[in-house]
Amino acid sequence: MLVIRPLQNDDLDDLYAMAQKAGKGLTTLPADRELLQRKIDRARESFSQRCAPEAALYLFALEDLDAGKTVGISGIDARVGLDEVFYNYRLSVTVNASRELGVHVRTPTLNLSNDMTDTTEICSLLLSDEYQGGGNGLLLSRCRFMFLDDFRKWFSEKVFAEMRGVSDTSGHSPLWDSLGSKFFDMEFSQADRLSGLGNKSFIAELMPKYPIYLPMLPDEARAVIGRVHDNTRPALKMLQAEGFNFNGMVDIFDGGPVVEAFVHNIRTVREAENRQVLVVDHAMAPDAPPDQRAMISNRSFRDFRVTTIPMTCIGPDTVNLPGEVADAIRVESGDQVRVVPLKDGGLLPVAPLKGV
Amino acid sequence: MLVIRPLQNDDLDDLYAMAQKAGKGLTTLPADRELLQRKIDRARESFSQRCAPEAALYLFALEDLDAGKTVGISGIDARVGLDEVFYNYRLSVTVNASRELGVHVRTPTLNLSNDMTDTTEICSLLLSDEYQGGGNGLLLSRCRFMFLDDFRKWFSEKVFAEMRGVSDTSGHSPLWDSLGSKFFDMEFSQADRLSGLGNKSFIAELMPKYPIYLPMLPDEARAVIGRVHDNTRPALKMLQAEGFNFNGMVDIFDGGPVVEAFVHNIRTVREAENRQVLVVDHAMAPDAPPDQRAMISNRSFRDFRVTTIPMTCIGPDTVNLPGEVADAIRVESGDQVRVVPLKDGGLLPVAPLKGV
Amino acid sequence: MWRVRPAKLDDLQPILNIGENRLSSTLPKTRDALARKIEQAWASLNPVQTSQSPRRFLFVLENTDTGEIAGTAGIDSRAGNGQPFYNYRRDHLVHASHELNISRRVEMLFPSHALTDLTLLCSFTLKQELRNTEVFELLSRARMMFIAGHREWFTSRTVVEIQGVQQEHGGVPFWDSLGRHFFNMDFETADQYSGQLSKTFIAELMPPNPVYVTLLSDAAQAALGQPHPLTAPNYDLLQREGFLPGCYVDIFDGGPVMEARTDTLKTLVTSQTKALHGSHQEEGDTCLISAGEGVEFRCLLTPVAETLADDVKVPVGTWRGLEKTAGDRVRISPL
Amino acid sequence: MWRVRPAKLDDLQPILNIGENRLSSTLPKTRDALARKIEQAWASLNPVQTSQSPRRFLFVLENTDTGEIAGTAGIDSRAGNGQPFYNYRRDHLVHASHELNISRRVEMLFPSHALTDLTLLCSFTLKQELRNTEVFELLSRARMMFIAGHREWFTSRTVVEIQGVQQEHGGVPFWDSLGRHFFNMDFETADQYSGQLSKTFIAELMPPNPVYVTLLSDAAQAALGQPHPLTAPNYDLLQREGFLPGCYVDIFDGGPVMEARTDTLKTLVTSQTKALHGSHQEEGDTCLISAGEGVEFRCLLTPVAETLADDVKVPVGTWRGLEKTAGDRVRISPL
Repeated sequence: MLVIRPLQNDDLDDLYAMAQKAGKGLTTLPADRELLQRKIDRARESFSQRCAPEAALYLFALEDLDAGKTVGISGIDARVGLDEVFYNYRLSVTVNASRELGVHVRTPTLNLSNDMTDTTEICSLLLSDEYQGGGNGLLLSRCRFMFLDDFRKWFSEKVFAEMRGVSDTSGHSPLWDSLGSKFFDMEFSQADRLSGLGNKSFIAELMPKYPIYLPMLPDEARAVIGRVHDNTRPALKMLQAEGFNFNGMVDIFDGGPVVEAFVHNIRTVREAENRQVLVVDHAMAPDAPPDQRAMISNRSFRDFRVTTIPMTCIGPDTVNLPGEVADAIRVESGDQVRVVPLKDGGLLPVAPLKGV
Repeated sequence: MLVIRPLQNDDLDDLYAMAQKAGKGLTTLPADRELLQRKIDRARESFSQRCAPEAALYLFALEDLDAGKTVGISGIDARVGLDEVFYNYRLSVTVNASRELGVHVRTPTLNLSNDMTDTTEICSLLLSDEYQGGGNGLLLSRCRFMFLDDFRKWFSEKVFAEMRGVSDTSGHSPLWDSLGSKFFDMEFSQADRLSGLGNKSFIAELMPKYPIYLPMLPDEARAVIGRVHDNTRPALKMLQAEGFNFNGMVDIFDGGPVVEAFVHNIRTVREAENRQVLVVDHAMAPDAPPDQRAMISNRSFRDFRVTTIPMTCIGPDTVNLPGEVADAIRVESGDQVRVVPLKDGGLLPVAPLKGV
Repeated sequence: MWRVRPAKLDDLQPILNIGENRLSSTLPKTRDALARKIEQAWASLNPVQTSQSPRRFLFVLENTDTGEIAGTAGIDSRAGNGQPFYNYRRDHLVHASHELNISRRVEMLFPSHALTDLTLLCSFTLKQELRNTEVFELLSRARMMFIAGHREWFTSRTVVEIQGVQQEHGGVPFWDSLGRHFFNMDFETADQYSGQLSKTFIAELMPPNPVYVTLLSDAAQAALGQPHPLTAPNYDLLQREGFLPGCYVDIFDGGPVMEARTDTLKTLVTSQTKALHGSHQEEGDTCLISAGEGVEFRCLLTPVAETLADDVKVPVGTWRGLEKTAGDRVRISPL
Repeated sequence: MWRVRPAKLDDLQPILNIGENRLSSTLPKTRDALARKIEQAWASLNPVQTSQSPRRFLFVLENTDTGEIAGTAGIDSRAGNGQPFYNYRRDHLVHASHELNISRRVEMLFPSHALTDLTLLCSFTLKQELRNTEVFELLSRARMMFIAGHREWFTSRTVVEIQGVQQEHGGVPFWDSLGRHFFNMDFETADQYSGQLSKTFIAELMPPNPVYVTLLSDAAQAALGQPHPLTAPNYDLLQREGFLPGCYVDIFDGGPVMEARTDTLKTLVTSQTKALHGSHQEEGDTCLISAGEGVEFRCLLTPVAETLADDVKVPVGTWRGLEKTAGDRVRISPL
């Protein structure tokens, strides 16, 4: 059984192994034990509310209970840009027109922006290769929306995700090569690494502050602005299905898009419903496909746990859980849990009619 | 019976009377016969598709069939900023931080923006005082979303509305007095009037192009940025209920907010459903309250007509219309119409179950 | 004999005939616009000005023997002529990161109107075959002689725009990398508009924000502040006159703007007024000589036989060219 | 006798004692920072410089009879000392609408580093009771005498920042209307940081975009480019020396930056080197006299009895102050 739970101290080795395999490109989880340990410490302080709510970084582990191994991680950064300065480019349009000459020119423009400051970011998603598929990625990503939903007051109304932009196999980013590197003698991979180590704002200080007019950039750079890396396309599709939209912001290094959604509009949030736990002694239907499964969360802040169950377990008011599932998410009969279809398009059985 | 239909030539007198009563503040419908006639002409060209789709201005009249009088108007500007330059200020944040000094300052900033260019605007709403209430305002405003829905390809994915900002009874705008007037020796009411006459972009050329740091404006000006005029609050609430959100843009003159929504997310669009007309010879239930009424459109582009009917007329596949209602929206038995609850929170009777 | 005098409406056709290959973009190319310009220039010569608009002067190079018109040269007393005069100012910003211990100079182009209202030399055209003769210097420097004689009409600094780099196939690297994107037209078109229309369209179409030089194409960066090779004689002459390229460049082609303090221009420093006297020699050092105020201004090259404290002796042919006679005040300056 | 000589580490405490009321913010206020500055200044006097950093000089005004230290004056050979030197440049934009036939000049403040690396006069402090005496001129102009004697260390232009307007209750109108919002600290704090820390924090906290003057408070607009009334004697002296306020102002208090071409500074133009000779008179015109290179630089006021082509006769007391003897080369300049 796979369970989401807060990151723990003994996840370090598994995380490090995952980060090593992931290699370049995942800047938020570099293969650096010290840095990973610092992240774990910060996550533990966040779940135990020993740090200011706006400084919190909630990191969730996906644990394979049978293998006793952490196989994935995902996170929520409560508020970005409060410690260091958070930069994006906003993809804007500049219009210049002369009625006299009958000329009307729309120039796409990048404007440096700090507008995501103080906003909640979902981040740090990584799933071991051997666990890809079967809805595990959905669980790892979407469990965060259940957390956001239940503890809204610690987060902003809108949440966003930065999607990895285009770079080639050797780690070259067309946008960096034509823009960033002109202001900073550094390879993209190095800048990206420094950025992952928390030096992004220092690099940003060296980047151009005035608007960049896109026609002045080469075609290959313009082409990648707001586009995601091929590897990130599934993640983007998943967020779009949840109701996230491109908000016009792009990464200042690789041009990757920022997508955002109001928490109350996120599909997982809109469709989740409460049920009472009924621990039963018969086993669950084995291996229902992802579109017939639901996420179930224990609604606990300090020990937030989520797993998936077949939708057939869910009744109008209750949810039937075998003992081992109840144990895994630390609930007992009578506890309130929250359930939501794992995939969009699913609908909870016997949904209570609204209105009329 | 009140019916929405395209604006016609003989609406001029009624429009002029309405515009005169409305007085200052409604800059899109000035009391100027020549200008109003030009608007009517443009609307007629738009509905008859004699102009380029992006130049279209669709204006709808609310006609009281019994009184034979036009008592309201609302409109859709297919694409703004293609003829002249369309300006807003974007309310942004500039962050400056010095780690060395432990200083982290967030400065709200107005950035001049043309980002609404090429976007569809809903505009020009005006309803005679004596027809306020009873859901007439809802009909006048929301009929536009039915039009947008059925003819999406002529419009942008997102639509927006500019909400009137704060000004006092004598027509003074605190933002204009502290910002615009410093760059342009003109009273707000005069600037606003010029703006309504189509000179907004000329005035904008004289406005500051570099970011305006809000702390440099007086308190009374800062206080109104993104706030609506008291008279406009009901209109804002109605759009919010439809799913419109403040998008960070404000009017460059009075600081009024811009709200926007994706067409596919607008409540009216999401909830509308098709039915077949069945003309019946019994009358409708008289005067159902607004929350038990539905809008019904004839789905015609050139002669788009909408009225409201009690929800009791609506069945799972058909809608029963008395002959006079069918005549009013120009449909016959067997024609397809589109229906949607007039108020949010209503639900069509016997809604077909989705999924499962 | 070649002489420079104010342009008259009669010169309209001859000026249009000078040729297509001229370098000046500040001279109108249509008959009507040129006629207006000549009329305005003539009105500007009136000491008591009736209109409030800045004075704009236009001179022609005339062969007094044949009547041929072989060139033009102009002065705008106030660059921009009451409207903004646009340039880019080359400057730099420093991008520094304390933590990374890095500091970089970033070259920028800032839109500027700082040269607005300064005296501007402009509208210089000269037939190809005269370019390598002394007549070239006569035509160009006659303007400085005019300024010396009418100093109160001009400002303390004088500027002149030098045409920038253009490729053989007609491409203008600076324009192609920058202006073209915003004006949506080729260089020739923009350049013509600039000469003919009010400069409002520049304000309307030019982006208000500064431009990062490093984002220009390599060719545009190389062209920045460089004069067109064909302007070399002009550039050298202006440099000898005391003009130096500063931090301003043309917004269209990136060509340099040369600047000088008006009172330190070589012609103003070295020229002197003398009383005109006759000489029977046709020999002596060739000098510039000018005389006459306003519409009577004439400037020629003349051999100077002898010059005393307050007198200068020149051939009587020069008198005729100047339309002056013995004892009249003239201004002379060595070549 | 009052004389100006390079500051030494021994002067540390006396400098700190000069008082609280001094106007200079460019002199460190802490013992450690001041000690470092004095050490660096001393090292700068070495003709063969070991470090790559720009030379920074600090001089003290010493009473040779009592040993009292009554003032300081400094020169930074390169403003910014290797980092950007920040100012606002006053300029304007033209906002024009063709259709409405309106054109307006809009006053702007552009962030600028254009004065970076120019020679900067700084760190001027003087005890209150000496402010209205000739000693004031001695202390200030001794720097120009030093520059004249070590011209190769300095740039072609020299600038000096004049303190801006401050209200009696301590408010600084320009700061309160602009900088305070971005730096989130009062003027005193920012001013001290500016004197003590690297200027990185300015780059980090100052908004990169230009500022519209019309949006400043009325008091700030009135203060823009205005010197603090208390600086009037200094301002007048610098003006006599040839400094003029230009288009640059201080980013904190809006005070003017005065600029001059180094070679046209009055002291550099009027000073001459002569051979030192004795005089028994204590009378004559009072002049500045300086001698000595690097650490041996001394500058005093002296009555000059007589000056011949290459000689100058001054009282023997002056010799001792200069630590020079008959026949040594000295530089004199009239007050």
